Amino acid sequence: MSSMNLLQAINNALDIAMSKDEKVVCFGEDVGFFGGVFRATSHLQEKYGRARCFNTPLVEQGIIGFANGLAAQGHKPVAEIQFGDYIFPAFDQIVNETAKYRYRSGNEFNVGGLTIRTPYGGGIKGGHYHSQSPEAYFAHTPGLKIVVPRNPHQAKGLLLASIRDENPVIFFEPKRLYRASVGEVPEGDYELPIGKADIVREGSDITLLAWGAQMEIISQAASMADNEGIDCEVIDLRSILPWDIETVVKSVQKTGRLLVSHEAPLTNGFGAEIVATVQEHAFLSLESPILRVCGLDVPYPLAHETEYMPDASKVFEAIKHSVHY
Amino acid sequence: MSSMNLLQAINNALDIAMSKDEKVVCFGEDVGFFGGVFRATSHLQEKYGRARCFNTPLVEQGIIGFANGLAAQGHKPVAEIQFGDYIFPAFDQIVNETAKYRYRSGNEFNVGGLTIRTPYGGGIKGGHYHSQSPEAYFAHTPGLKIVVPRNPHQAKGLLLASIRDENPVIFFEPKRLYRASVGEVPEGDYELPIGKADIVREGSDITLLAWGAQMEIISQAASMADNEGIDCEVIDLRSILPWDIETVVKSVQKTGRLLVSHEAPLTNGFGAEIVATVQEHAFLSLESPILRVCGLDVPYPLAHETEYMPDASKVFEAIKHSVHY
Amino acid sequence: MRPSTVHTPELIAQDALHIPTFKLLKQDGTLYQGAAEPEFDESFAVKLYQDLVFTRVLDERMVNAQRQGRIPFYLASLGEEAASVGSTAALKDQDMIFAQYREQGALRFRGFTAEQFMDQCFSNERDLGKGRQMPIHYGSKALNYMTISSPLATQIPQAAGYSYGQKLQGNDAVSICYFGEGAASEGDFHAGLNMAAVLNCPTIFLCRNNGYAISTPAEEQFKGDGVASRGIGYGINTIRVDGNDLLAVFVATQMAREYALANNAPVLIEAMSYRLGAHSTSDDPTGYRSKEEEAKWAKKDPILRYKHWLTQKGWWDDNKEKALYSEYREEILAQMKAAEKRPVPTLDHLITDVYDEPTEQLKQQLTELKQHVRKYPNQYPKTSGRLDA
Amino acid sequence: MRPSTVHTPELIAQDALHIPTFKLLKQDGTLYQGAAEPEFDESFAVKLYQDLVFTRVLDERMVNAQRQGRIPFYLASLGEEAASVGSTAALKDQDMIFAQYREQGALRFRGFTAEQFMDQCFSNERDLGKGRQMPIHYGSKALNYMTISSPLATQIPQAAGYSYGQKLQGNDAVSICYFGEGAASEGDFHAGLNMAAVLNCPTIFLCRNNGYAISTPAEEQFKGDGVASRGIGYGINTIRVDGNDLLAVFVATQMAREYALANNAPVLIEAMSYRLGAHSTSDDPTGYRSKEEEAKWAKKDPILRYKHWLTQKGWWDDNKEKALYSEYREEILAQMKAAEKRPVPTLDHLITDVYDEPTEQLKQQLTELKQHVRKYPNQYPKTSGRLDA
Ligand SMILES: Cc1ncc(C[n+]2csc(CCOP(=O)(O)OP(=O)(O)O)c2C)c(N)n1
Ligand SMILES: Cc1ncc(C[n+]2csc(CCOP(=O)(O)OP(=O)(O)O)c2C)c(N)n1
Ligand SMILES: [Mg+2]
Ligand SMILES: [Mg+2]
Repeated sequence: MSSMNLLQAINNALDIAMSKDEKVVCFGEDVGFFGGVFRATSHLQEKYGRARCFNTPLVEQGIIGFANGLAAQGHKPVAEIQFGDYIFPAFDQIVNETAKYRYRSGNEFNVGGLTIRTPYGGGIKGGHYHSQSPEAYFAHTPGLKIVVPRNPHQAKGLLLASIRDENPVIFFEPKRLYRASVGEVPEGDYELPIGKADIVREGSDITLLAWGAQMEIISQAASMADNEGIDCEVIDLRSILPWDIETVVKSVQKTGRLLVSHEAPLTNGFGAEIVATVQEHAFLSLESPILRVCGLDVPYPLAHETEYMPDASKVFEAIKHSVHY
Repeated sequence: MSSMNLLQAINNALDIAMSKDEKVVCFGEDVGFFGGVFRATSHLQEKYGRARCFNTPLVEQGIIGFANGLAAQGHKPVAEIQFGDYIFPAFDQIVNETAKYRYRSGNEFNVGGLTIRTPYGGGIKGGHYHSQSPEAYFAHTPGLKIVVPRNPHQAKGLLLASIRDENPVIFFEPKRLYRASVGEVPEGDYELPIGKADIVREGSDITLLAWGAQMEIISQAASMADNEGIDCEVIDLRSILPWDIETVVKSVQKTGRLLVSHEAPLTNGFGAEIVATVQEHAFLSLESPILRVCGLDVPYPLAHETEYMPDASKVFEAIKHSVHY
Repeated sequence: MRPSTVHTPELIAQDALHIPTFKLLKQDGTLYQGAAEPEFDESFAVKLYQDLVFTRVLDERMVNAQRQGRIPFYLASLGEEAASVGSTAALKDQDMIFAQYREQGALRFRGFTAEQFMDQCFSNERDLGKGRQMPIHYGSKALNYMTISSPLATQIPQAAGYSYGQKLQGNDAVSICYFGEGAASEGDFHAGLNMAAVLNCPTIFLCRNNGYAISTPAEEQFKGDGVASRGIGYGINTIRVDGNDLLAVFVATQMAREYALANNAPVLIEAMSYRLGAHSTSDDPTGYRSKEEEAKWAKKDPILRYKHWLTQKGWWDDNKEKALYSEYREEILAQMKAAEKRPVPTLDHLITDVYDEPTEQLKQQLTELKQHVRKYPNQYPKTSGRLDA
Repeated sequence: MRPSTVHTPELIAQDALHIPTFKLLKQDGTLYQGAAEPEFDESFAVKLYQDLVFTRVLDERMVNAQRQGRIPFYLASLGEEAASVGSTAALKDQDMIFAQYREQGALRFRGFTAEQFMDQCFSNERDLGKGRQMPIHYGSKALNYMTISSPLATQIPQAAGYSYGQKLQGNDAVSICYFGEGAASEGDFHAGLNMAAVLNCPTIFLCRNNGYAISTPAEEQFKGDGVASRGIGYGINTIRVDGNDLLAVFVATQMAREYALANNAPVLIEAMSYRLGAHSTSDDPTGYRSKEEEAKWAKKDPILRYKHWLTQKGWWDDNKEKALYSEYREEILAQMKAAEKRPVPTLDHLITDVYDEPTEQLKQQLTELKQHVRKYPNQYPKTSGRLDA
């Protein structure tokens, strides 16, 4: 074990993946010599050469188009999109191409080797274009997997699993935690399962569900609730696609209550899907409406970022509301 | 009144909009001389000249980028994307630009004059790329309005309202109904309200909710249910953003049951948002879980299109399931 | 060469660059003066002709099949057969082909059988693509022919990436990417060509400039000297060729392949041709272009031109011609009849290949769907009879 | 001129086109031989210098302010001031400016005040953008300066569309669009230039080629002869200019504007310069480039070059220089202090401008948020005191 921040854990995962499998290739804007604007790919060009870790021109649709081709050829591209906010120019390549490659060809071809890494989320005074949480935009797309880690240990194990998964994975990295989240991380190679939620705290009164950086917030709210005698079960969804319906439904059947929280705007965020599915499968167990504590339905703001955020006090209030319904 | 099919109603709306306001400009791939591959812009170039109705190069991101600029300048562009499936290359221009233009500039600038028209939906043996229903991809984006008409009369009134709305509107046209749906349409100028749902049939046992071409399906299912003594209330949502929460919630408070149906895949479709909101606002009225009858979580298929579709028999079965819960 | 610095302002004119068209064969099958033909042996030369004819017969039959309502859609390559057959013929089998959708000639050259064409067009259980895409969206791993995708130009950066992988792997292989002059307006074109140039990819970009993108003529698509002149802007070696001249296309592509492999660099080829037929069976070109224009181009038929050459070589005659046409007509018709009788893939394939393995949710959705189909078997006649197959 | 047809195959070399660089001023402020300077009167010439200096002082102060933690972010234009001041100076006030983000000089030329710069950078209630974007995302309707957006290159097709609207309206106006050589790799660049050419838009595309896109050097961005050589491929008249030579930039832009208006056609200008400082306050260039390279370019300082010229004209001296620098330093500091004291916009503005009018859902969300802020006022100190303002 060594102590790493989330960026170091990611860098370490990439290093292990590249050292063990020469098919793994990392690229993106500023990813090469410089090691990425967040330095997630530091020293990889030095170690593995320019052919396997390199800068691309500044064109997200090209980065993913190129990655699709490289993956179809049998390589394992790990393509970085510098900020989640800049993934949209690549939307067509991801949604119409990546996601449908295997299906449309009857499995003659596939881009299962592809992993797209991108930092997401707010809380860094980044305004509209350095703060978005775009996971829900992709969650409507069969053929993709979507993974979001909450801390360094999770990040390393989930990223290694994503790179090796036989399907294309979008790996959203909570950039607010890049340096802020530090923890013990095994030095060796390990994988954590994709598609499985993680119950990080057991409880009996209400289930709190989130992913990525928002785990910190709901955990804080759970502590606040604890002080008022409310016993929260806290779940990290980890995978948005496919998502672990079973674990979540079981938890709600036990607690009778569910709160989902994400930073992205409320409307049609992934919270909506969770609510829709859970109310169907746990209808008779529900003691109060499932609540969503999310961003407002506005473009991500700057001056009012604090007010916009689904923070612990908002989650805490919602917990009380649910429990005292 | 005259009898028109849905395409004629759209062509007629464009004609009226262009004749009354010289700021209205129509363009897109094959939109000019030829009048569009579906002929929605037939004769407009003849009538209003090449400057106001023209072909663009084949580049969706450019069409919308150009339209954003033209709208910011004070014109009212009506940009056609040839198929909804090809709107994704323009995703960045729509989600990061169109939607945020007014907000990010503090209302110094806006693209409120913009309307994006695009045919959507399946049932025409079009496979992956001539069948998608992409409305949910946009529904997570504050700043956009999204409108879907169900028949010629609605199409004309809603399109005229969309073109004149002070906000950017994506107008999804159910292409399966282009020629199949024929009805009486007023010849003159009229608008139907954006943001208001339409109760097309009152009922007491269960609320059925859909939009666009899917209205035909749920109406059929309502008739089938009628024969078994189940009295359905049928609502056309018409606007996806903003959507008419009040009308839907009131209906569910009355009937105690809700079924939402759309062609797009189930997961994170707009049905999810409706369910999540309604279960919160009508929790105590709900007598059974809210059901979604949607496409499967696969890319839109061809050989198995019939099986994939949320058809009337599937809706009918779900109605019975809900009522006998 | 211009000086690198100037002190009087001057706009470099939009037409500063003229890219000439490379031609070998005249329409009567004789060579232009100074032109050197490639060294074909008879059997190879005849095979090329056979592939051209197969393509034309296939297109003719399938357009009819669509009119008869037997398939929902078709898209012919009438008038452009030489560009795809001639270019693919200059490649090696290990080279990957990324097609747009009008390159059935290339696929035929690689050995796709009449049966395979039919199985795809009829979306039956033998279609390699498992009936998931519209007719003409062919693909074959065995033949290194990437499955076609409808969204235009997406294959352009993909071809760059694919060839980068071929290079990493040290294969003696390139990728070729076909696209129309319309598709060349997409952002993905810019992305793909620039990336291939700067990342040193052995990719051949072959633009079929057939004058139209559906109804939009090339003059409303771009203003410059076609697509070729853009190559230089990316630092890509470029050649424009008469797309109706199979020999010229072959030579240009052979040269491009050699250059690409030797230098790890892309090459851009613009093949000038004309879409003689409708865009697809959904289109009617009488609405947007003149009969005269069509007639002018009909005279430049690439198949006829090649046939004249072949005949002058003494490798072809009228008897062979007749026999070939009837052989292909019969074969295609027979295969069509067989293909349309074959059932669609079983319902299980509605959910396979979304992922490498179906997820729990998908299995659940399939189970529910099967229950429903059992309840309403008449509504799902194509699959209800074989639910447990 | 080449023949239009050739019969021997030849790849047109990637470097077939060389676009020279137009220069007027040497670094010592004298003109190159044969160079003709534009006719500036003294007050105009001095105004330009003032705007250059203002921009430099602003950048210097704000980089410091960011270091002191007073603002979260800043992005300087050090070394590139002449390209934006010189080009905008050649336009008319009614011309629309689409900037990337490093063109504060252009905005200053149009009359944006120190106060306005500060209000934007401090996201306070007087910011025209209502505190919604990061520092440097300026915009002003009054000054025809489109609000800046972070996603790169999106403004390129927008500028084409905007100028198309200007043309329809019959205004004597063009749009200018600034972008970096990095942004020129985006698909939107291709879209915007091609559309402007074929739809006859009076747009000036001005690429600031400053050698880097963050850490990525231009050699890893493209392989051709810079960005200028692409213009010809679109059929766009093109000029390359020394971006550190204000006079040359002015003349080139003036010429471009005239051509664009007279012909309803776009012009591409590539201004060659160098980003002397870090990409932004989040960046440290020592990780990816050498001090020597920076020093080489520091010697080509565009402000100094212009000052030499101005001095030689007899329009500038050391006293004026000193006075100007201290005037701007004081003004900016004073405005900074004032701006950082101003409150952020009231909470209501969290939901205004999403639509022309807030929707019911948004009003509901705001109401709930206000209730929450009232309950936890200390957690939202910037807005809780003025909830009912
Ligand atoms: C992204 C995208 N936009 C639009 C279409 C619809 N479409 C199909 S073919 C076509 C014209 C293509 O023209 P070109 O590239 O010149 O090829 P050609 O048909 O002439 O061979 C269009 C607009 C599409 N398939 N994909
Ligand atoms: C679509 C998009 N991708 C990535 C970024 C992140 N980014 C901001 S500036 C920049 C480099 C831009 O370089 P260039 O266009 O040359 O302009 P310069 O900074 O040199 O003035 C990058 C990659 C962005 N803002 N937008
Ligand atoms: Mg074409
Ligand atoms: Mg740059």
